[in-house]
Amino acid sequence: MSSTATANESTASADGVGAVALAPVNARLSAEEKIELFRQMVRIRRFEEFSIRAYQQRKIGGFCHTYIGQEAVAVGSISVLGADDHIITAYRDHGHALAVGMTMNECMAELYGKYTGCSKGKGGSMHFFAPKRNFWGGHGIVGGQTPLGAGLAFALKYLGKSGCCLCYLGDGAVNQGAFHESLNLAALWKLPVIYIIENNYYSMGTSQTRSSAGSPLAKRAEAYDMEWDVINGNDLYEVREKTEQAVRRAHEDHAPAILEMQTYRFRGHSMSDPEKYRTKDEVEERKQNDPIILFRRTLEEEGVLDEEAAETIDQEARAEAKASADFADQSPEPPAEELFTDIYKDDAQLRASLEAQKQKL
Amino acid sequence: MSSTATANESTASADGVGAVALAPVNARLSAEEKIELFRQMVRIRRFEEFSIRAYQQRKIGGFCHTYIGQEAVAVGSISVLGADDHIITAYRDHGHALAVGMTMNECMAELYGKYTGCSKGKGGSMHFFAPKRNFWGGHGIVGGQTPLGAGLAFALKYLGKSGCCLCYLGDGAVNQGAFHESLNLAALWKLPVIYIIENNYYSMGTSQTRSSAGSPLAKRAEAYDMEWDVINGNDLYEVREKTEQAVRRAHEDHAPAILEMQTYRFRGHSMSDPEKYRTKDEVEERKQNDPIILFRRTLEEEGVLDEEAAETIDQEARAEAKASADFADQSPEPPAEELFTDIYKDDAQLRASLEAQKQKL
Amino acid sequence: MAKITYRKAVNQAIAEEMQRDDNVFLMGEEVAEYNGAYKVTEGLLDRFGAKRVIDTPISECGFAGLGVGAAMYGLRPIVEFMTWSFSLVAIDQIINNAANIRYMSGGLIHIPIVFRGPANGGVNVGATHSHTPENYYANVPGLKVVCPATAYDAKGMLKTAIRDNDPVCVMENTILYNEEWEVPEDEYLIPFGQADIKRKGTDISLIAHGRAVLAALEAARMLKDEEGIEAEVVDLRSIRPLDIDTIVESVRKTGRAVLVEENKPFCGVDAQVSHVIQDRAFDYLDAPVKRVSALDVPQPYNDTLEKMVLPDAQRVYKTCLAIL
Amino acid sequence: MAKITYRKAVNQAIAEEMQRDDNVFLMGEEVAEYNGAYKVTEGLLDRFGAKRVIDTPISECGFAGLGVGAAMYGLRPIVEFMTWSFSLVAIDQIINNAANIRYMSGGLIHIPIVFRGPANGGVNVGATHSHTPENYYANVPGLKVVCPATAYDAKGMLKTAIRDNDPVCVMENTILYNEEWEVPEDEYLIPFGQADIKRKGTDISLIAHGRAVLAALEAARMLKDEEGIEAEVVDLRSIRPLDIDTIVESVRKTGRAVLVEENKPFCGVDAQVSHVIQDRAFDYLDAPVKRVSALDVPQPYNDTLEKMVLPDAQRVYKTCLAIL
Ligand SMILES: Cc1ncc(C[n+]2csc(CCOP(=O)(O)OP(=O)(O)O)c2C)c(N)n1
Ligand SMILES: Cc1ncc(C[n+]2csc(CCOP(=O)(O)OP(=O)(O)O)c2C)c(N)n1
Ligand SMILES: [Mg+2]
Ligand SMILES: [Mg+2]
Repeated sequence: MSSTATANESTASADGVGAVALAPVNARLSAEEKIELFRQMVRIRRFEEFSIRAYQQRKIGGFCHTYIGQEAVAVGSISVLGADDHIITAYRDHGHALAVGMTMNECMAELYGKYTGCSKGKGGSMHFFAPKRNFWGGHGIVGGQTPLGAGLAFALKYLGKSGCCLCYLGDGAVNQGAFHESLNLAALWKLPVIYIIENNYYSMGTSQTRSSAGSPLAKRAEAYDMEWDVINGNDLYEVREKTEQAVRRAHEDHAPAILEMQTYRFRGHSMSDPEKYRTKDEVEERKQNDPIILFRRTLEEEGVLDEEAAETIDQEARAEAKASADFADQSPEPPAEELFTDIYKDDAQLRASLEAQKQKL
Repeated sequence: MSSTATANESTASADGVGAVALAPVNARLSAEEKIELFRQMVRIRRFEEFSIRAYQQRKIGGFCHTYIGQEAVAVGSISVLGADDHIITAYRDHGHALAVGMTMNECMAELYGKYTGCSKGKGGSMHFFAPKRNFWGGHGIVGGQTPLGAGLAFALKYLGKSGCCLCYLGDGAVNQGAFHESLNLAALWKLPVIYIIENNYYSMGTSQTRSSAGSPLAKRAEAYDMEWDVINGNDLYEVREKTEQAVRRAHEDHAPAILEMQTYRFRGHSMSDPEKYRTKDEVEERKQNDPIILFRRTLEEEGVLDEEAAETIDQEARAEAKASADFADQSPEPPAEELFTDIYKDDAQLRASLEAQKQKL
Repeated sequence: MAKITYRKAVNQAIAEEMQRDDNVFLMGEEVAEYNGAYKVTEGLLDRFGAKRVIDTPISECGFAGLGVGAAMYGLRPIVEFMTWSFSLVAIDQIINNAANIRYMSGGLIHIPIVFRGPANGGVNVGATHSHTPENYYANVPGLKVVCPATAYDAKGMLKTAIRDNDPVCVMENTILYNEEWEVPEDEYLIPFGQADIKRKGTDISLIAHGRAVLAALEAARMLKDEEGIEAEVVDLRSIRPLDIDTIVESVRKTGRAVLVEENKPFCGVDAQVSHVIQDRAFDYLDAPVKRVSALDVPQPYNDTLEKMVLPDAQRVYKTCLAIL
Repeated sequence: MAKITYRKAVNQAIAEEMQRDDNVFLMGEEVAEYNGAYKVTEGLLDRFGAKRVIDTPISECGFAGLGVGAAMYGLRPIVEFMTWSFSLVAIDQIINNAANIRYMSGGLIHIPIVFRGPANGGVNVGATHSHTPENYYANVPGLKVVCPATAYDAKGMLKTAIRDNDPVCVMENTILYNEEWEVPEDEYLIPFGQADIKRKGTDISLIAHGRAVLAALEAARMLKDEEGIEAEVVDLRSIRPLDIDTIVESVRKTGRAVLVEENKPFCGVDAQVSHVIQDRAFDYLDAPVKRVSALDVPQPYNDTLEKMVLPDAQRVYKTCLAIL
């Protein structure tokens, strides 16, 4: 068997500053870098809170899935990547988008469906993209991004680059056939793709145990002789350490892997979720492991962060989020002709029919 | 882990009459029953040889996938089933059809596309059905039958029957997403379905190692905490013993399982296969394990069968196959109106449009 | 007659048929404990229990196929797709298994299964979540496809679908779920293949299905109010079988037809309807058959743009005027 | 000019484009060591090596999606489906990922990928293996779909497809693989959206795509020989984009149209073509547009029956006479 860890064998220590903090990938972080990681998590949290508010104000429509509670996964894993590493995820994509460096403005504007959004308002919450930042979406169909992730890894290897692809999916998504086909392809062809299962224990209202036979979920890798690991997804240091190990194997040996990051979503699945499938107590208990609070405590214990600095970061994040909401609010709607653009790259022969439609509007 | 065996841990003994012969399910067989099992394998072999001949004479068209070399799998596994047990398989279905008791005539006539065929000539080689014999096809899309098998098992359990479903698939089919979705559903809901992977080591021209990461293939069950086993699929006694165990668990606990039966296909994938992907030597070597020869030797050693009796069985099977080819040859084509029947069961409103089409012919 | 929502009508149809026949069961993502992603199946778990109201993993291919297998054996599954957009990962099971097995078995097997769920745009969820694949499924001999536009039709047709012995695809609409219509308390069934004339008229035929029927009705009101034109509104209701006679009769009477659908236009349902009309009412047509379909673009997220994509009364109205 | 088979033409197109651009690679079941299930890719593994000619597991959804991912990053994959029937398990990747991502990213990404393989009946393989889903894919904004009928068109259009920067579905035909046509030695490309008039005529327009073009040509010969009627045969070649101008021009000239396709009729490609004709040539039509499609039944295995399902020259001929 090729697993690097077994179920529940978490390396996170109880007191916050454990062995993982000392792993080279964490030990070599400067104080500024640590604070920056903290800031990123806070920025995601505040961004999401403003997106909820805007949704309640009916400025955002459709579906809006927030990342609150899972921040350490995206921030931690993406923080260990290099220039040739790539990211792709599902529809719960705001956190990853901010973690790769997309601005709050372009993200919030996209939620508002505005022309200044990252997809000109044509993609929406579930479909963010930023290829320049190695971020390939934002995918609405559960599991549908998993072969794409393998494809990005394939391309990297084909072109002789040393990068890899992190492909995120939910705990519910592991039961899509596409994922298993991808696992087999990745293992068979040795593609440098790392599947990160963000196990927040629910797919909408269905708990992990009601949707998936067998646990941990990462064990699904074993059939394909693929490496796997189970990680405390609320512990930023642990996320970094384990991701960095997997990324190194991917760079050196093109080795694929599954990393299961155990975390929790504090809010409903999307905005209209009455959350009857779990108790308030359960949520409150899990909030004890709020990744932001945990990391703040760690940094405070390390003497890197004090209350005042943390407060400032928080205020700045709020202000930035608020400003992004204002930006989105004031941004223009996409013009009607945007309906007919970006369907094809080479559309010489199709222009006429698109023009004809435009005339009729 | 819940596996009941691990890779290569085969219980078949080298000298043919091993421990498995003594397993109750085999020990309780009468001489007549043993001879009957032998006869079934021989009948499949001869049927297939006549189907090849008819194909070469261009009396059969399309695809024709023969079961030669794999006879012990279908005959052995189906022979342990009871009245409430069901069978479903892929397109390589002639062996299963004969093993469930379909007549050579209705099978051969179907290959000829004749009206007397089991599907009136409308299904063809890949799409045999005999629901009265608990045989649910014959399915052309690789892996497509695997959720159906789970559905049959679901129905049995829903209706409080104590039966189970044997669902066969090839070694290449394990890489279809449908199969993995089915495994999870079967394990999660405890459905009495037994997936039998007929590992003949090739999917068309692709060897197992070129199409599947990880081995044995049955290990794919493990992620779902499902039972699995690897079996010498050329040893009829072993097939019976291991299938019977799994069937018993399915009957008693609704337990699903994967049984990987390792066997070999002696002929090409279908009729037009140049077989450049394997050497003649490899095929010759594998023919040493011809399930029919092996079982004949076993029965001879047991004193159940002698050369004369075996010869007679063979001659009878040839004669039956020859007669089925004659039957098929002389059978009528389906009449043109068969084009428009069997599309719907309730087709009152659709009759008019079907009639209109018929008029135009 | 009491008014109930489309949502409630679907719920009643399922409950009544489950009550009537123990072999009917419901399966899909979030249909049980969550009461349905759109609350359509509210209360069914409580009433019928977990054996018959079943939450599935996110495995559309797997559970759609499982339903087909169970139906082969005689159960009568209702398989819910949270939306029909997600049926694309299960389409092979619907086409090759549900639709083909009867034919390929020479009639030995039949598959009494219902696939249902909403299929619509208009709710700002973007291109992946806004498919209306009625044309895909109606293309397939072996399937039946219905797109009820009102609570009354939804209830009567879904009940028919559940009792039907062939695979039926029932396409609902998340926007319509909240709309109310009169629905009788007594049991009724609506046979397939019968279009419904939702408004009588003499000057032009508006032929529509699904939510587009509402746009057609609104356009008919505008035509009457502003131009004194009497439009007839034909609601197809059932796509396959298609009620060709009612369509043709209406167009022969009015001489003009505008087809309205939320389906994408290229090879959409109304391409077929248009062909049928010009074929069967050629000598009666005073103008070409016109179509108001969804625009031939992927569904945009922005709601202003998306509103332009879907047919509305204004576009229908203008199209009518162009051929009157 | 030398004659080569359709098979060879496809092979040459792939080889030439792989030679020209290192980012082009080929992937599919049995395409490499086996030289292709239909021997279309013969010799490519030897010539280009295992890095660029890749045998896949039987995981259409997986490798189609993998191709899309690689194309996002700039590679130019040619994904072979052993037949298009098997694309049904991959259709979500083609529609939601290949076709939609460009739009949903506001144009940041493009997907230069080719999906190709045969799509046809007529070879006695039954209902599961005889799908012709050109209407499904042509329904989707974001995709391009071509159905070449000759070796010449196959080569020129496949080369265009490989150089195109959007996803293109190329539908070939296992029966045509063995047919020979003249193909120039010099390089040529055939742009999409240009129908080809395969026979000039004045009395009636036969409009076809794929192998149905041959039935149309044969019917045209019969019409000439037996009735002295000059039929024009328009080969659509490209389904999306559709060359509406050429279609309409031909029908305006002849006043009559018979549409021929192996596609199933309900919402098939020719439903769309029929609609376009009556819309754009309404005043020129002397008779309704008629269609000769595959019969609206699942594909039967028996070859006599299957021959009746597919359009043939006789059926086209009779249909023409009925409106002449
Ligand atoms: C194929 C498909 N089926 C269903 C849906 C509807 N849906 C959207 S999110 C979701 C739950 C996914 O849960 P999980 O994978 O755990 O991700 P999480 O929401 O927890 O991040 C479902 C069922 C979908 N988008 N795609
Ligand atoms: C989804 C799908 N893809 C491809 C095919 C074409 N095909 C038919 S059989 C086959 C090989 C299957 O191999 P395996 O599962 O090992 O079964 P075996 O032929 O050895 O019995 C392939 C690729 C198909 N029928 N369905
Ligand atoms: Mg989850
Ligand atoms: Mg095999």
